[in-house]
Amino acid sequence: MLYRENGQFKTSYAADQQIFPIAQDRIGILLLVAFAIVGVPLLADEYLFRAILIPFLILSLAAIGLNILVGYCGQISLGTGAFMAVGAYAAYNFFVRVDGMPVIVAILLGGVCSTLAGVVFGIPSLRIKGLYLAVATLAAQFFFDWAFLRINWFTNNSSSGTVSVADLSLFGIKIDGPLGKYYFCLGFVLVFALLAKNLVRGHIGREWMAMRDMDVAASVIGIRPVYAKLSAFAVSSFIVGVAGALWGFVHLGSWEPAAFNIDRSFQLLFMVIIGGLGSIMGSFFGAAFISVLPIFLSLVLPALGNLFGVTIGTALIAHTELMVFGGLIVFFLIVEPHGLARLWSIGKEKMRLWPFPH
Amino acid sequence: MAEHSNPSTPERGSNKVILDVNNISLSFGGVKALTDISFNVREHEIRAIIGPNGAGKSSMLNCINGVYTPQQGSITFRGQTFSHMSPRQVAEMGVARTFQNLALFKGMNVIDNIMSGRNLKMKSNLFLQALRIGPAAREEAEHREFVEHIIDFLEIQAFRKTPVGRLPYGLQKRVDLGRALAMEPSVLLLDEPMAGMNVEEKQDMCRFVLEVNEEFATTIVLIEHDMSVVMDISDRVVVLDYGKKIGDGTPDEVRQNPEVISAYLGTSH
Amino acid sequence: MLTTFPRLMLDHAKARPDAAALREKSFGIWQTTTWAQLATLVRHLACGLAEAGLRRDDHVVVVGDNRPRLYATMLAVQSLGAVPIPLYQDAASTEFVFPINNADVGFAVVENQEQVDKLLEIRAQCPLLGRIWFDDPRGLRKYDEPGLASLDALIESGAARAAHDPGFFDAEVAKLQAADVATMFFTSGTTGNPKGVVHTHGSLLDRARAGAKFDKLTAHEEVLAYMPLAWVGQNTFSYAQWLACGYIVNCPESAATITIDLKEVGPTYYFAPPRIFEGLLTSVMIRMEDASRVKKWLFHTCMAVARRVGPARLDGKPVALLDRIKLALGDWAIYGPLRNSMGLSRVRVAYTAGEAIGPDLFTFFRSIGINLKQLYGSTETAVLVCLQPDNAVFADTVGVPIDGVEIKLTATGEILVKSAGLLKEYYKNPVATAEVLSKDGWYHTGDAGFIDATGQLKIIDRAKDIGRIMGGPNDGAMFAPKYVENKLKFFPHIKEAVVFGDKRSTVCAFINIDVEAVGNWAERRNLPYAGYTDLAQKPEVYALIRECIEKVNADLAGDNLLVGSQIHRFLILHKELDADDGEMTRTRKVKRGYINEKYQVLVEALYDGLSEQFIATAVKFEDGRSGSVSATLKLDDAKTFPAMKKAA
Amino acid sequence: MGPFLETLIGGLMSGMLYSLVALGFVLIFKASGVFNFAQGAMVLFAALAMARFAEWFPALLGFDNKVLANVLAFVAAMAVMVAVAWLIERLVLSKLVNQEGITLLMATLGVTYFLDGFGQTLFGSEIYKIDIGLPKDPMFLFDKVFEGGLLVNKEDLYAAVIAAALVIALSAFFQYTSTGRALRAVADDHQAAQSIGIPLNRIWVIVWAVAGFVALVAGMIWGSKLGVQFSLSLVALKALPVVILGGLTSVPGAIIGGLVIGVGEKLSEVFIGPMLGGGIEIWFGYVLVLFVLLVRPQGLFGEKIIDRV
Repeated sequence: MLYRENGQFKTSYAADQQIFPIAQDRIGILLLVAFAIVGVPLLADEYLFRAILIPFLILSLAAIGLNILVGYCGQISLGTGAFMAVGAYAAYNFFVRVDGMPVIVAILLGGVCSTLAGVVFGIPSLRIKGLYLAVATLAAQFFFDWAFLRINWFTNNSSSGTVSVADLSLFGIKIDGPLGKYYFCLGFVLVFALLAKNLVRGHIGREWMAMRDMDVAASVIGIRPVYAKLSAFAVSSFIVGVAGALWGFVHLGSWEPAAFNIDRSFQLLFMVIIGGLGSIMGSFFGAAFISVLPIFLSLVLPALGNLFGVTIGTALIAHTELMVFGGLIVFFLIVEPHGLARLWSIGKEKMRLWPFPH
Repeated sequence: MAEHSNPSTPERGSNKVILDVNNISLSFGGVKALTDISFNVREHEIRAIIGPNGAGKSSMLNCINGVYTPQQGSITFRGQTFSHMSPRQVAEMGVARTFQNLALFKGMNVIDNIMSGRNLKMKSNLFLQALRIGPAAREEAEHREFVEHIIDFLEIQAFRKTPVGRLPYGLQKRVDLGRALAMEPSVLLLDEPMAGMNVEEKQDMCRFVLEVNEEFATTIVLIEHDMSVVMDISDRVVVLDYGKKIGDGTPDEVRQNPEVISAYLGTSH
Repeated sequence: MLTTFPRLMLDHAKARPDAAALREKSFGIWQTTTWAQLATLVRHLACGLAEAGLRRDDHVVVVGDNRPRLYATMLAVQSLGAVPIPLYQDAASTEFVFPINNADVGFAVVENQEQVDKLLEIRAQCPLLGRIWFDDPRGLRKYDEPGLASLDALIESGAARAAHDPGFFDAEVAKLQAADVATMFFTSGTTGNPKGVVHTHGSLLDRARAGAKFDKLTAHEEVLAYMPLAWVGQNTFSYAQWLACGYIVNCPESAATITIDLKEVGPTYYFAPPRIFEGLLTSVMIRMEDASRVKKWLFHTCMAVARRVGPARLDGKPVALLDRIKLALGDWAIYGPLRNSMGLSRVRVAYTAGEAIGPDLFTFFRSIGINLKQLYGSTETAVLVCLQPDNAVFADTVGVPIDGVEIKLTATGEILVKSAGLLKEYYKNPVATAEVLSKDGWYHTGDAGFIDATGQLKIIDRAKDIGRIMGGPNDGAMFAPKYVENKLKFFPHIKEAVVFGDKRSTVCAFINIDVEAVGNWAERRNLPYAGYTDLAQKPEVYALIRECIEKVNADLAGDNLLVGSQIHRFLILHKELDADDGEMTRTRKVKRGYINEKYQVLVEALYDGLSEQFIATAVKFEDGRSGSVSATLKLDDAKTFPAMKKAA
Repeated sequence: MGPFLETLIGGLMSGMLYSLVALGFVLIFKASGVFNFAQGAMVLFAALAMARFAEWFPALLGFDNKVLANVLAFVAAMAVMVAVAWLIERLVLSKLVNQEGITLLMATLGVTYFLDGFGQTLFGSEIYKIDIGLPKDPMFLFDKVFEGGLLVNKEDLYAAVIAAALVIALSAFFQYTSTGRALRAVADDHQAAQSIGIPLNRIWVIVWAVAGFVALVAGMIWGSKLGVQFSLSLVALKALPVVILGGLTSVPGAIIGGLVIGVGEKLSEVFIGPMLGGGIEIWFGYVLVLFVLLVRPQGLFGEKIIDRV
């Protein structure tokens, strides 16, 4: 309905291959980014930043990372939390042990360590497929849970096992207020989203998808499974690691291994599946859905209770949340197994064909 | 068209052997798929492998391009002899193939499927790709142009951005061929390129195969069920039956071969 | 100001060397040829042709779809003072024989293998045809016929010649005069051999400029060239006016992708015969059929508003505020998207011509804000004779005479035209020339019509087709078959119609139903059918068509002149009329006489009042095979009305 | 010597319980190709049901007979579990046929969340006891054989025995009943099974019911051992490596895998753990599996995966 594509012809391949070939889409995305940079700070209050926006951004980043592995390369991983943890703890150690270490560098180095871990635990994927691999990745989850709990070196021998970072700053500017943190995360997310998109639409992305869709055919056209899969693990866990570092440094400030336990892994997997496998945009949708839903429920359920004059105990709320959450997940998988991204693209097609049927 | 693309024009099938299969035997856990198969392929010829279902035709191709490793035997390609090669090595030596039951990348559109055939030729590293600057961007554009030539050649311009899953079967077969052509192969293995096609689709595919063979001087090894097609376009034919070679020669010779007749021509069709 | 096509091209190349002249969708993107590049290309082609021995006043046939290098070839040929003859690329090879021999053609430049094959087929019959060049070498590398070469080879040799003889090309172009012959079009006449219509640079440019001035065309127009260059209409819009205005001509990728390409380009200046617009409308309607209820409702409500006030708005007439708001909403919800989906949202001026267009069809496009207008002209008059000005557009007129045109009507109502854009002559055919060109420079169009109250020209029919009813109640009444046929064809369910009645007491008609439209209609009534012939003979369909015919009759009864042309009996043909079977011209005009002979039995059966009649006909299929279609056709009567005196 | 044997036996016995849960996974995966992550939640759910019923019935019906209470509770819980299993099959999985493995996995994860919430909403989220009269006192074996004998926890012993009995029973059920044969047919080839007139849906419901039953027994035993609480649902995570080690589709695999990992855990914890700072049994099973898979990608007893072109 909103699309006017006449005259939008392409006279070069570069123009034809850009991320948003349609002008209306480019405008839309620019407006969105502009809103995120200018609009949101004007509207959001502290709670919104701390409880929703910042977690959403960081989890989107992690989801993008996971989506590269699961959605694009077709390698199931249940160990994402662990790689976030590696990122967080590695960054922490660089940060506290090397004095004068800039935050960004520390975070990126965290990502690098996570990459290494990812590659090591990705090696089995060369022989193992599907559910077997999924369970194998749990090994990483439990191993790192344990390691960061029991091996004090990682926690800089902090007595409580809890680690914390303070006074983050970027080029001398302090990142303490929620707004600063928001921008910090937003920056990371935008940059990495772009880089990730470039990768998946480049030839490495095609190699990943080829492995995912038909690995024999892929090898016959000369794609090396080793390289394709491990590079996916590497890129994926790098991004995930960075997200982990952000989660620790920016969102939590002080944390313990439980922050990255298996539930986190599942949560992220939900995000990519409900958001849409093999879609960068889907990662954002999924993150929004999964991270906002519980908050939404925790707000709505008591209200509902009061409506019927019942005061709902916190325990009951917690349980109802679990139920509704689980129920919605199932419902979603049944109605749209391909996730929100699919719904989005269908909607877009409808708009382009309007008023004709899809 | 027909009279100009006569398969047995003199310069075809110059007697130089490009691919030589020596005593290949292959079995899956006791089940013998191929027994002591030998045949050769000459530069620029169209070589057909025929045989009833389960004769081991596809297995033969899988051995040639390294998907399966035969227990015995070796394959000589351009004078180099190998007893085992990884599919990657085979691809690098310029052998491409299409698949009997479509093996397209369902999640991608036509362009990307064919583009994926160019991956061996795309060199820019991860970082350049992530930033999509300089060489990476240039590379994408250059190879896209090459791919567009294939799309043009296969006459699928109207579908270049359609997800392959949505294409009719006949067109998917073309894309499959396109992906193989994108590798600029010197030897092209076709696994039943015309299976399950209607008459026009078969004619088109025949045309493409012949044109590939002529325009790009590509050597073609083809498995096909449709005898008329095989006898029409191939220079020499190998006949397999239960994993054994029972005939080898020009279409006419094979037609005469009594063993072949009883095993194949007589029974099927 | 007198000039020539090549000189115009060079002027553009000098004035705006890097501006786009031509675009072609090939290999997935719109490959651009700038004026400078075009100039070089033409220079090399011309030198190459000269090398090959092309001399002034020689003829060269150009056959193929719209391809930049074929455009360049036309220019190159003209640069040398020789004459390009564009031929229909979809014609059968035998149809090439006459033009080639008639014009003593020695050289041909064609698009691809298909055309080469056709020319090679007829080479024996065309001894003079010595050299053939092809644009696309696909599939031709094994051809070794003498004189056959690729355009690249020609350009190469030309480049060489241009290198060591740089002055040559410019000298040749300088020699060229506006009065020199520019192009020759072969009109597929309804009878006999085609005639070569000879046009000079002056004549074509005179009209091109007049038209451009009339519609204030600029160098920024975008045009999509998808009709054959052999058709004078396309030639005017994408060649003559292209060079006159220096705008951009876009060539589609292939026949299969035209709709996509049209959407991408979004032309600003658009020209198509009615049937193209008909096709667009039909597909819109059919696609809306399976839209959701809400969308359907929205569509029909918006279209109702549009039909009511849309054209008024387009004509700049005052529209009530409420309606303006409705239109704005409709534009956002429906009209805009529709224009976009048809690829017409950037259109500033659109023309239709060639045959009469149905009022509903015409108003549909105007109502959704597409400035569709009608024009009157022919090959002999270089198309642009009468055009409808913006804000004065009617479905049943064809516009006012534009700059440099004089019009007068003979006693019999035939339209005579005088302008600088008239043909020079029919090639090697002084007799025919004399028939149409009077000493004092009037061209006899052969069309009957009159200037109506609005001062616009109105066409009734071909003058020679106008007949008389003899005997019966309307003895001596005027019989205007084309006029009636058009009225019939305006119904979406009727694709073609042929009416007979000259020198007879009553009028009878052959009908071709529109398979797509009627098929759809049948499906919605879940009426099973197997192909055209079966569908055509369904009693329900007969009833449907009878309704249409009776509407037309009622309409005719209202017109004193034509009351006698009402249709008494009709039948629906068992096959679709087809140019390949010689029943129509390439421009899809029915050959009434030929059909009359071919289907004599049916005509007689109609007049003998039979209720059915068996007929078997030979047909040619697309792939050239021929077979026969036979059926027993129902013959049916239609209600006619007494003349009703119109309130004066 | 003694400590080693004690650990070994302890390992074997807890391994037996792992196999019991693992069995639940295998059954369902074999028959319907679903990797049922909700098995753990079902265990918790069953245990909660059993524990609470055993409290409620005496109160409601006013009797005071532990055995009767337990029997009634068990039967009631069984009924509940069958219902739950049936609902899961009907409402969730039958709607997801022909979806990819990962989608199904996620669906069962969703079910897990739901059951955890639902169970605790119905039965409360305190820590409850299941007392089926397993003796808590330790006993000494082979005190003849060597000094002081081996200290063995009787409860574990009984538990192991029950588990073993159940495993045998199930194997028998698969081998000798017609339903069992049908099940195996379905497991081997859905189409074929359907074509010879085996009603897939019914089979699947049965399988889920059996899985529910297994979950109940496991829940009962673990419950009486550790007390019934949320953490019980984590036994699923314990059982995962077992399943994979044994090979997703193999019943004996599940049993042997269970024993191997049970023993491995205990031994590693006792003899290697201290060097690494303890608590390594959390990951030992997984890392072990990882290495096994590198050698046998389909697990110890799983069917080999050959992909044809």
